[in-house]
Amino acid sequence: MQFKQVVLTGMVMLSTSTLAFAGPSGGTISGKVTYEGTPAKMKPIDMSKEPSCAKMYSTPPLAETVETGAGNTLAYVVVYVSAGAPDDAAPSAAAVFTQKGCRYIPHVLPFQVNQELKIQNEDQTSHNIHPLPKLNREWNKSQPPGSPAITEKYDKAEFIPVKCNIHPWMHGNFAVLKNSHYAVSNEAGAFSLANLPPGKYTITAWQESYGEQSQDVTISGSETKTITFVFKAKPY
Amino acid sequence: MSTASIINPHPASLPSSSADRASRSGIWLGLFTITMSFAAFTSALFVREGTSDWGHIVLPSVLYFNTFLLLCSSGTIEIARRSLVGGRVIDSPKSRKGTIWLLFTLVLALAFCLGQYMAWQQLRAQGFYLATNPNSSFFYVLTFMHVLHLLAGIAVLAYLTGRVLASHTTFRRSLFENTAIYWHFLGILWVYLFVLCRMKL
Amino acid sequence: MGKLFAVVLVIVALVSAYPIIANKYGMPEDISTHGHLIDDQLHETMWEAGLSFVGAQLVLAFFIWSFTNRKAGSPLKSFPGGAKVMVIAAVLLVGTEILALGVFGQKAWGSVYFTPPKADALQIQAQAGQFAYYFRYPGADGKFGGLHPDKIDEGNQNYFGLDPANEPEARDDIVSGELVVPVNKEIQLLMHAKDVGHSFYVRELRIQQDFVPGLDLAIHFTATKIGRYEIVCTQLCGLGHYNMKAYLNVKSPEDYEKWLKEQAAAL
Amino acid sequence: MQETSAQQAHVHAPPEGFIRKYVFSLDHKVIGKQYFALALVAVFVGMGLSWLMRIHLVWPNSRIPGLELLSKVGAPGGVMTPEYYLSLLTMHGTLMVFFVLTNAPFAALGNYFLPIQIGAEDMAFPRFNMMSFWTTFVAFVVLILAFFIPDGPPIAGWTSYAPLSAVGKDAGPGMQWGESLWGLSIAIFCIGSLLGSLNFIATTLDLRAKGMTLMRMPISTWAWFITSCISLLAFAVLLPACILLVLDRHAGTSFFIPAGLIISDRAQPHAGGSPLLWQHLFWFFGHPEVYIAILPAMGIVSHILINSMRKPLLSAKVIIYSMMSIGFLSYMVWGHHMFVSGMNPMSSLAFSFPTLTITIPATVMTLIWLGSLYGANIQINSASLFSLGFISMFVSGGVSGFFLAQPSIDIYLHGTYFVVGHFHLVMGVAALFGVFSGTYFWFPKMTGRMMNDSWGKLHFLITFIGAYCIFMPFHYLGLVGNVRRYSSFVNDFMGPDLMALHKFITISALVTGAAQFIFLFNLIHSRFKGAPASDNPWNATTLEWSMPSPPPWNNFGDRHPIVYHDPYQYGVRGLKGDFVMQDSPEQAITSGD
Repeated sequence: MQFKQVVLTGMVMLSTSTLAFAGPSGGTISGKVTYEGTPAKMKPIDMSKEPSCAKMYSTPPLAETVETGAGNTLAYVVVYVSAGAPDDAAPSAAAVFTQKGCRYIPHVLPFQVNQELKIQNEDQTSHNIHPLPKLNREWNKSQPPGSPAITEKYDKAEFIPVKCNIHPWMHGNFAVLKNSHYAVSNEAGAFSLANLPPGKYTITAWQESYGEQSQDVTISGSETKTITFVFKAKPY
Repeated sequence: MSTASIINPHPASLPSSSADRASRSGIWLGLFTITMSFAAFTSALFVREGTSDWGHIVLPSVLYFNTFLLLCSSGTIEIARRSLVGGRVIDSPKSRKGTIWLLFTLVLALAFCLGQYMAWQQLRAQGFYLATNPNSSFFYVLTFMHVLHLLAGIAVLAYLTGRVLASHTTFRRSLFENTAIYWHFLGILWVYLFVLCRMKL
Repeated sequence: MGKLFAVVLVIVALVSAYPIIANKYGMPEDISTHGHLIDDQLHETMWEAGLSFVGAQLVLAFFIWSFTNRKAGSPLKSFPGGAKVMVIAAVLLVGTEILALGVFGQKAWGSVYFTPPKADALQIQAQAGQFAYYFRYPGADGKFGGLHPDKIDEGNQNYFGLDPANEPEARDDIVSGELVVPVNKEIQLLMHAKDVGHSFYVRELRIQQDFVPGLDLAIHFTATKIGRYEIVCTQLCGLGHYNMKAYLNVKSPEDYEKWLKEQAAAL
Repeated sequence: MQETSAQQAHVHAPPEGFIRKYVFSLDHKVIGKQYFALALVAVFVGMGLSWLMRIHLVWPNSRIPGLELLSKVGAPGGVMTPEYYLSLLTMHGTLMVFFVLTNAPFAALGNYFLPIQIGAEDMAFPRFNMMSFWTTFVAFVVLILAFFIPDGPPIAGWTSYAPLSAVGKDAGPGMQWGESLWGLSIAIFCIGSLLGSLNFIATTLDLRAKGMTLMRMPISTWAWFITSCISLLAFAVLLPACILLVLDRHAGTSFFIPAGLIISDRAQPHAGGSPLLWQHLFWFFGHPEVYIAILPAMGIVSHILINSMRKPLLSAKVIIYSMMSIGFLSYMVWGHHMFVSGMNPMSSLAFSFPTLTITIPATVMTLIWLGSLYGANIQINSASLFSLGFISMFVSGGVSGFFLAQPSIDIYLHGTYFVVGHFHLVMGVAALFGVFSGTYFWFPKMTGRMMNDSWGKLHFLITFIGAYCIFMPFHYLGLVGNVRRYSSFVNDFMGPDLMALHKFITISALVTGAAQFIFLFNLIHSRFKGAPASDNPWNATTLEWSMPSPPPWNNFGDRHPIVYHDPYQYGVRGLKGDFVMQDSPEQAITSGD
């Protein structure tokens, strides 16, 4: 499905960007996110209310709150260094959040505190972006087709659910993070945090409906450590 | 001369009677308006009573005492009115008596406000705040609106007392009478509200 | 100028009436069992209102034409009969009109609100929320799961706040963004508002009913024609109000059963 | 307190200094003008908003140059967002209903001419009068503030239905502070109107000149009097409603908000409230409000028609009684706004009957006006044209009300453009025609100069035709089922023919709106450059014409007018011509009155 590709390219871009920003090459933490148990079945989204979007799909797309891959892998899991790394300055490149076919691309968008966030609407209908932060300032803006991209910033780190008031099924997530060491697991559940200077890190994995898990990892030299996160899946 | 007429100074351009009549209709219209708005609150209460979360609150006991105070003030202002408006000259014994009763009324009024404040405190002490349940909401709203109107009355009373105490000034009889009417009305209104709260809340 | 105004008035009256008479902007075809009563009522009223509109405008125009800036000395006349005639005319004409319309209207109104739904009416729950409708079918067990607002999770397609984990009867509830109904079968729509006031309006069905938060209402109707019709919101409900709509999909009984099976399978 | 102010009024000397003369003036004439000016500002703002809305409707998502300056968030890049459309809609409705249709025909013209027409020197309580204007002014400022707060104006419509209006920011942009400003503004407005109405009634009852019996009062005065009785009741109910609304919004109470609402994925911390309660309270005010707007227009129009017909109405009494019965009935019909609101269907029928019954007095009045025209000698000028136009508009708007009064038809038409067309014609345009008529008629008295009649006629023609071009098609759209309050039409049934109709409406609106600048220019130009007016340019009979134009600060000077006749002694042989002034002792030689 085209969106999968877009998402994946998005991931790649992100990981490369993290590479690009790295100074001296350091260690790498890579691994896999999986689940055990039976996850909730993702139902097809009924977009009949918005024909301009519905007609973009041959078969109705599925909800993305629990995105699984072959071999019980979990996608859209944000893996990041929650402790052990200093806060980084925000990169100059903007994180881009796109509304296309009445869905959010990517479904989970990680970016840094005070990094520019660029939201664009590629649909023929008005969207309404309503992030629901707890720590940051809340805003709620509509974006008619043809109006310029919305740019915003967040100055506190948190995971922010994003919704479109006009299209109830549209839900996404912002992951506002303190440092540049983060990744989002892909279809295969794979992630990789590169260029970690030697030290002791707490690595945290966050999934929107399963919550957070953490592991401590110590990196010495330029070694590559492999870790796995296993989430408990609930059928309902 | 330290004598001052309390009766109407007969303004030049208009027959004073019509001005007095106007102010009299004015006060009655005002009372009608206030009645209507409290009727609106009441009907809101009746509608709200029908809904699921309608609870119950125990009215603070001080309210009974407050009611007594307000009714007394109605009496005192009546005495004051009779002796003052009747009298021709400020420093006649009759009007001096009236002045004292007027001061009495003021004291009672302030006491009532204080009492209402205590009532709110008692209710808060029980853990009933404005938003706790519809009953407490209505209690605070109704009593507060009533006190608000009472304060307006107190302002006029204070003004009148000032006028009377500082002798050789004149004020119009009808102002005094209208204030008395307004005051009695507030008393009746309070009794109504009290009974309403007693029955419904 | 007076005469010019009179002419303008005539033109305005006739031009205004034309699209109605020519039925240029007609109501959509009625697909309900009760709708014809409403339509008759509306046409009846249209005749009476239309006639009084055109009549009054023309009379006004005629009087303005003939009684403006008359030459000096032309005598003032007074309308024969004076005010009495007017009052009597008004009371009689309008009074009877009111009674007539009142009686007929009651019939049409009653056909919607005073006739209870049949025992075998098909129950469907409709939930209106900002800014979409969702419809719920009880599923195989014929029982609706309970509503738990705290369980609502739109990103995860749980629009009603069902609790399948703890309530088995919720597990087979079919939730759809389209109101799919079998043709010629009475439907009882159980109306529930998730957040603010909304409304359920299907022009072809001649049905309009508000969703009232905290007050679950029920309406019933029978669709008599297979097809897909728009359901729109007519109660201002927020920024997406203009885009709050869904479809009423009237299917043949067979297709309806087929659709139900597909939905059940997708669960 | 009113007493002292009354006292002030009667002994007040000619006001000294700018502030006392023009700003905090106690003079009912100045206050009337202030109301008029406020309404004028409000009406042009409101009209501008309607232009923006119409343009956005027919050219959706097009860039409207300059709109971004009004609100960056509301119109990114000049493209109007759905919520900003609703903001404009709300502000348009609120401005027009409260600050134009309540202020202009009632507060403005009433303030100026009611005391004069009954031969009083001033209002009964000039201080209250001044307060009521400045209260209204504050209400206006508070409302307009909503444009300038980051949150933007509210989006709940002028009816502010709960719970949308009561839950706060989760309900959408503008609902955090904008809606609170709305509630505050309306509450303040209520206080102003209550003071004003109280003043009107007391003045009419007690300050009438010698010989001015109630039945000798001009119809306009009667209209203002009845209107003030209505609004004294209506606003006394709206005020508590607004207080409860504000409490729900900021004090966490639950008068209008039920339990278990999830808005923007957030559970609302309220329980048990009743949304219908707000609708009942609001419409108990809301429907009489319609008559607060239209009744003064009826009175003004009758007053002016009689003068331009040069003969009395078939019966002034019948008109007055009709207005009374309308005022009375207006309190039994509010439920006809709630036929499909989930109210008990039985009560819908109960509300429908008195609603239909209102047609009777309305028809009576129309027939009286029409019948009186027969055999008259109508003097055509801007004033009389607008009065005649009023009749036409009143009929057109009235007949469409006949549909909406019936619950069964309302099932289909409720919430469509049919309703929009109906109330704009009967409440908006008709009432404004009354105001225009009154302005052209009384301007000479207010300023001592005539307004330009040719411009007035041009203004009338464009406005009359334009109003029909705008509001008639609304009815057709409604019959197709075109829903109102949509910021753009995404519905399948909006075919090219309907959009063409919408385009036509928009263009008509732009043209008609532009024509109003003719009026504005005429108003300002004539104020300074207009031809000087005599004391009685229209050969009219009522008291306002027996005083200099413009009147002195104390109206009748030291003279106390004495009234000898019914107000409308036209078509008689008097000393000055075919009329006899109300305060002239001469006996009219008349062929029956």
